[in-house]
Amino acid sequence: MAARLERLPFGVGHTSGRWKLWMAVLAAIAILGWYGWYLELSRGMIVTGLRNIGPMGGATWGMDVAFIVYFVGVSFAGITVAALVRLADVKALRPIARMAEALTVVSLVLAVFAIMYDLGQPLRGIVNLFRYARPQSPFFGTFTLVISGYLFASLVYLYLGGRRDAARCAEVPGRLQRFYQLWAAGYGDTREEQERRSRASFWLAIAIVPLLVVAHSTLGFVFGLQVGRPGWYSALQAPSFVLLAGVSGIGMLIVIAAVVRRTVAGTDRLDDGVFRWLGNALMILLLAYLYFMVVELLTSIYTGAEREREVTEALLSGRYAPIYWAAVALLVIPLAFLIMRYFRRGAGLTTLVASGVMVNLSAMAKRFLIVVPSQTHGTLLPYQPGSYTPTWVEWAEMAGLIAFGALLLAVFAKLFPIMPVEGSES
Amino acid sequence: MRRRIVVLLMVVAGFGLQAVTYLFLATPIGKPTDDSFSNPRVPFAPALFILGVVLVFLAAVVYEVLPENGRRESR
Amino acid sequence: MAITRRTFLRGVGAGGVAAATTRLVLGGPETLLAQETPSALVEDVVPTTCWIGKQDCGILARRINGRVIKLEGHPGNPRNLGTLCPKGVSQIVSLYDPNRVKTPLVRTNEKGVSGTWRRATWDEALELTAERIKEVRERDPSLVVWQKGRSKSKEIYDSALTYALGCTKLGHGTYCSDAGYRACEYTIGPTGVLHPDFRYTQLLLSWGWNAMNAGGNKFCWIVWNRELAAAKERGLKMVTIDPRIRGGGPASDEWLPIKPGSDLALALALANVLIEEGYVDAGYLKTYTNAPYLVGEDGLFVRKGDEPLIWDERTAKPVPVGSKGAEPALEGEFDIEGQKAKPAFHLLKEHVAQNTPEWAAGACGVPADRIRALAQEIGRIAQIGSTIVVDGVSLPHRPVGVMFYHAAQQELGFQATRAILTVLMLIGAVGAVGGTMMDTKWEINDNYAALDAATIEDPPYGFTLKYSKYFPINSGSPSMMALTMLDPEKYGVDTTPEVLILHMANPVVSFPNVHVQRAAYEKLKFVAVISPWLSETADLYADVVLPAATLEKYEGPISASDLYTSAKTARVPPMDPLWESRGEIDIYLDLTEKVGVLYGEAGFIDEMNIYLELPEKLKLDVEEKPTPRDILDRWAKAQGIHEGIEVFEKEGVYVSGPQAPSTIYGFATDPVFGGVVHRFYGESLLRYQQVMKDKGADEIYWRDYTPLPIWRPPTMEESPSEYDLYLISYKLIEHKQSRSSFVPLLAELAGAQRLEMNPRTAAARAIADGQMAWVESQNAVTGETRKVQVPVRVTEAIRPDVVGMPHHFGMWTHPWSKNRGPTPNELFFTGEGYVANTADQSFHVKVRVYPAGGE
Amino acid sequence: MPRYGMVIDLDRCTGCRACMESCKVENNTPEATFWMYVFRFEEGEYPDTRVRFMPRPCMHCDNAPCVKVCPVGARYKREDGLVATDWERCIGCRYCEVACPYGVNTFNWTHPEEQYYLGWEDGAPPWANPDLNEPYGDERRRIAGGGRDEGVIEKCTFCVQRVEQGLDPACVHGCPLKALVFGDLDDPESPPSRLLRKKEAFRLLEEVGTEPRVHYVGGGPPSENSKQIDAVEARV
Repeated sequence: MAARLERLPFGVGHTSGRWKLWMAVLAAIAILGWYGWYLELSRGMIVTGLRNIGPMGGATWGMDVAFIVYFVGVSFAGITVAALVRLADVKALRPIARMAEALTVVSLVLAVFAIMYDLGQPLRGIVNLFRYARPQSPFFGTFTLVISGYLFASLVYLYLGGRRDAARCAEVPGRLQRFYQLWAAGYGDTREEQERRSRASFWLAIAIVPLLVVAHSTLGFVFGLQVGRPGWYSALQAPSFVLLAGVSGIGMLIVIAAVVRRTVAGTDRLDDGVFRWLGNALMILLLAYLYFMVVELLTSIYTGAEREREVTEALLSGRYAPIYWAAVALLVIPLAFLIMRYFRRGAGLTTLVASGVMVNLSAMAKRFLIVVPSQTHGTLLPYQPGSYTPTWVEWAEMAGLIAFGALLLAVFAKLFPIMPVEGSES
Repeated sequence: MRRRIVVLLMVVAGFGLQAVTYLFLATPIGKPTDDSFSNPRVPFAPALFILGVVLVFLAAVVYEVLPENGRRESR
Repeated sequence: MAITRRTFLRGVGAGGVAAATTRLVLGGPETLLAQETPSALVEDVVPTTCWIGKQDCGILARRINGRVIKLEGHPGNPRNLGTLCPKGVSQIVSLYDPNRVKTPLVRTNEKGVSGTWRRATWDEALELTAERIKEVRERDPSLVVWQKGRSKSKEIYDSALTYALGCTKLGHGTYCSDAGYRACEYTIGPTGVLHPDFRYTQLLLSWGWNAMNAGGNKFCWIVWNRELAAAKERGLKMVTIDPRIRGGGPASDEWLPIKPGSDLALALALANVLIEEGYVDAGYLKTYTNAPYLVGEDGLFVRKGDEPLIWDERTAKPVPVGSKGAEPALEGEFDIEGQKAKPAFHLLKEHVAQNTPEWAAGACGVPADRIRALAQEIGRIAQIGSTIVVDGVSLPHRPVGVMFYHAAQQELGFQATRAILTVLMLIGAVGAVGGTMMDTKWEINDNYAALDAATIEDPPYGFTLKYSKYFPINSGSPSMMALTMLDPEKYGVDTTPEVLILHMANPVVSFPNVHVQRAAYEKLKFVAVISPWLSETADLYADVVLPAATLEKYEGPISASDLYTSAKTARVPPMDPLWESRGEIDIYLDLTEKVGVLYGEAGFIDEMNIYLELPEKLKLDVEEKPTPRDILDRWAKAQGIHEGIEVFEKEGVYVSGPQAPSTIYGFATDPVFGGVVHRFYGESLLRYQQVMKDKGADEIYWRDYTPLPIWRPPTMEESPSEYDLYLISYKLIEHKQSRSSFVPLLAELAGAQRLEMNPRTAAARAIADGQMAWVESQNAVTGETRKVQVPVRVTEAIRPDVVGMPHHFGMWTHPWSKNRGPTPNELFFTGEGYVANTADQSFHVKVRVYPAGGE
Repeated sequence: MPRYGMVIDLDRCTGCRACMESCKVENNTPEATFWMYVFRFEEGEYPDTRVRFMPRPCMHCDNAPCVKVCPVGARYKREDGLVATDWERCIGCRYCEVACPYGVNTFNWTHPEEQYYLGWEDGAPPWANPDLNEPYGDERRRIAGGGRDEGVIEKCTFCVQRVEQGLDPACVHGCPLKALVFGDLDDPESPPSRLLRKKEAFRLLEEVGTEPRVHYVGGGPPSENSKQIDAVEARV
């Protein structure tokens, strides 16, 4: 048992003016987003750029859905890392386990918001999903497993994993003491408690890995099972969803870890080992995902069912080409960086963080490109090609969510040690 | 010892509930024109399914947090 | 049906709508409100008739508490058999349209700009109108003009009313198919243009017939397409002769993409081949036409006394027409008392000898072999000499039909129609079973004689130029009226119209050339517009607007015949007229009363007695103002319908049974063809030409007054070569003239103006699909140009040297018709070179098209 | 229990779109909402151009993707074959719309009262059809269109309010060319059955296995060179 803590670690508890300013900005953006939603609720979704497929020549799913998928994807990181720590016993990842779990919880919360944004009747949605949700619908999985199961599981992870540090923080007098005591729930750090801890988290890991795969796959099925939508109907849909989820999740984790290292942790607590590990993981996932992309592209070009081709053309040379090639670039450039890092080990953080940012931008774009073109250019009957341009409302809503997420993480970091407290690892 | 039983029960109940709700209460079996295709057999069956998922993970919490009955003796 | 609280509230609610909308205007209670009872809903179905189209389809109106909620076709009406076209169904929206004119309006600003109005009582508005009419009538009744777009009761409006007022009547026929009407009346006798005998036709020449978008001869689209579909199932072959194939749709088996305005040339080439290959029904020609009449070198018939002579081959002597046992010669040159003479047929044969398919190929832009093949097919399928028994009567069987209607809207319209008739006469298909018809009955129109005996006068002329040296045969053209108003001296006209009553028309948008129409309207001293809508004409030039009801009124008589069944109907109101609107008959009764021409001998009532052919015991009392219902009731009884109008109020239609062959087939009438001789050779046309020359008319006026149809390139061809495209206009199935462009449901379907263009043509001008382009037309006679901007829509369904614009746009007074692009009538010209020799409007002009912003 | 279906004779269709309009009036659908849509095609190059037409109602598939994906059972298949939409259960996720290969679903992007073409004071158009507000079927669910609301999906109901009264759907009833027939496919004497015996039939997008209840005779399915013309450009 390490020595008593005199003060809360990692700047928990006290907040600088700069921090407050940041929070103010984030809050403002978040509020703008919610104003957007208010408009949607009062005037109807006509305030979005969405319109009907077919005669009306629009896309009925747009940014909202793209970001639901993106947020759920990002949530991948937490559980994986946590699971790896246990199952593969990757020591290097321990320091970032908690921030990973926090990231998961937050991104899932954002996903829930995005779903609400996308429903024409959000209130009915809340009631009717609990009341009537049907297993036949891929949404069943999305909403039960992903949102509830996944979210709850990560909360459990975060909670249990934090008990020990909570107990330690509870030793420090202050406003938050009561909160830490509650969290610790009488954790005494006795041997059997430690054993129980490790046993529990092992079994949790066992239980969660399948959930992880199922969750991201079901999300893929939402699209992959739609025979009527060229560009969606593909067996690769589910696995590539899992992979892109990994890419965006790990990428985002890299960014957050770097921020933490820069602000509170410092290089000794977050050494290059962590980042090397994350970098390599990202590299492997990227390679795998790019492979999937190429395979899918070849299939759709080669077999070339008329409408499949039309969608592919819209992507490669048509109206979506700019976004598509930007997305590709934002995957290839990071890959180059990562490979370079891999060989000249221990290069600076900058390229790595840049890569993290880029792959996330790419992920957003890719999600958009999965969702939209198959609606505007993938009609099996010869309707005119449609078009979809998001309105400021949609941009505001999504920006608002991202800001809100950042806000939540920042606040969490001020309430609870974002990393294990010294002497806590053993 | 008692905890293990409780936890085990919770896990079993959780998975059980998931299975039952998924395969029966909110079931797709039958003719597509049956009501069951548009209505769960039991109202709020989906909520029960989620409850099942929750139970399973809650088990872990119980396992760790529930005070050891033999604790006083061990002092 | 169970009545839930929800439905009940809905019911009252909708009543509230109309109530509120009208309270704004009236402050008084209102029909709908009166019909809404707070008790349970009462549902019923009442008959009425369509108001938008030209054939007044039967309608069953479903009502809830007296409020019409749906219009469905009347199953018993032979014309539409329980169905309605998109316009018919959608008009329910315009019935309730809050943009309707709700009270009489009196103009409060100057004319020529968008109107500002004050509400007036019916009494004031009618008084005002009557005053102006009276004042002008005292000087010269003909300076009062009653102008119609569509008349829903010829007997009451076109005849009784105009005769009672002694005013000038102007129709819309000039912009429809009057050139064709006159040609058929003059040549064959019945009034109409050309339609096939669908029940028996095997080969149909869909000649300029926009089959699946617009009406044809006599009927709206709906009857003809039903017959067409049935005929196709019987194996009919349809050849579309049209610069566009769109109208033919899937029914078209073959497409001859002909150059606009070259139909006459094609017809002559067909005649050429038919004669070449001996497809000639000599029997018919000798017996029923003037083809055997001997024509002297002066082009006139050789006569003994006033009897034209024929050459009797039996006695080898010239004998008077109709001599017993004579065998008329169709060919040969004979010497009659020193002058050479040839039978009219011989002249035609010589005349068309040079009009070979190869020759026509150039004029029509259609391959020669296709023309020859078509002619041969016509000859073959005509089965000249064959007969068929219909209802026990054995009649000639010539299953080759032609639908030629709006195609008469061209500079050569009159002669083109004559040329096509010539083709049909050659194979003896006129009035034969499966052949060609002109009307729903085979009746000889007065014009058959009148058009042959026109006397061309000396100036001063009336402003319609009837019997003038310019347009002797002429059915009253608003375009010529406009031109004479703008330049009376030029035409030797001394008086021009001063007061105009506009009935269901919108000339300043829907008649070419809109600029001329507007300039003329500017000159009118007083204009009263009768319309449910604030039409563009009203907006710019009306002094008074009188709100007419749409279909919620009594109107008629209306025929419900579909050509094979004889039936009658009348429009009966499914509910009271909305707001303060009233039926036209009501309006005219009050107006004539105020003018002082309602009562007494030759008054409106008296004239109705005459033109409704009311027998003594049913005559209206000429001293007592009748109600429209009473008028129609008497008419119905006069038609042998004992219950009178009630039949139509209950049943909606009165079917008297199938039409006997003797009513529809010229060969079956007694006497055959109504006892007239078909004018294979139009001698009187030559006479007119000579008189016109003598009176010093220019060639442009007399050049088409020829006994045989002669091809000449239309005047538009003289436009400079940079105007390298032909502009045509056409109707869309979603719209009826300018009468539905503002019906929201229809405006939604066919929203905006577009220029149809072949992709190659567009590419050659670097114009992309959907891009804005300038269309600039040029008047080959005056050199004027007009241009408008339109988005281009490329289509493979049009000749590369032709561009097309639908008719229905260019309006601005209704929220649903504004900003939907220009009307083609901005681009078409009128007057010399752009009207037929009968003063009927041509809808052809040469244009150039170039990308907008590119200049 | 009848097995309702529709047969469309493309040889008789003139593309007049009267069916679209009778549908709109019967069902009071808002602007830019077409339960029935009529395609107009152009095929081939001048001068070998063909023009064809093809009405497209909801196919009321036996294996309907929209029914499968609906997360809350608002879209369901009735025993008589009608694919119905429960206006009061729909949560507006629009999954049915993306799942449908035929593009028959339309969403209420804003308050329908504002979309009835001209301003009507209480929102309902004066031609509002009371039958649409009735509940139908054993479950007495509101599936006829009266429950329309902002944020819910809608599509062709085969005019359930008419069919349950033994009438033909509005589009069939109103077709000037009688190109559409409706009835019980199990009854060999019903108009659709007879037409199916008379002419060779096909269904749209057989390959996606949706088992449509709408059959076509005459002409053929749209091909790769069928270019849509006169597309209705209505958009709210």
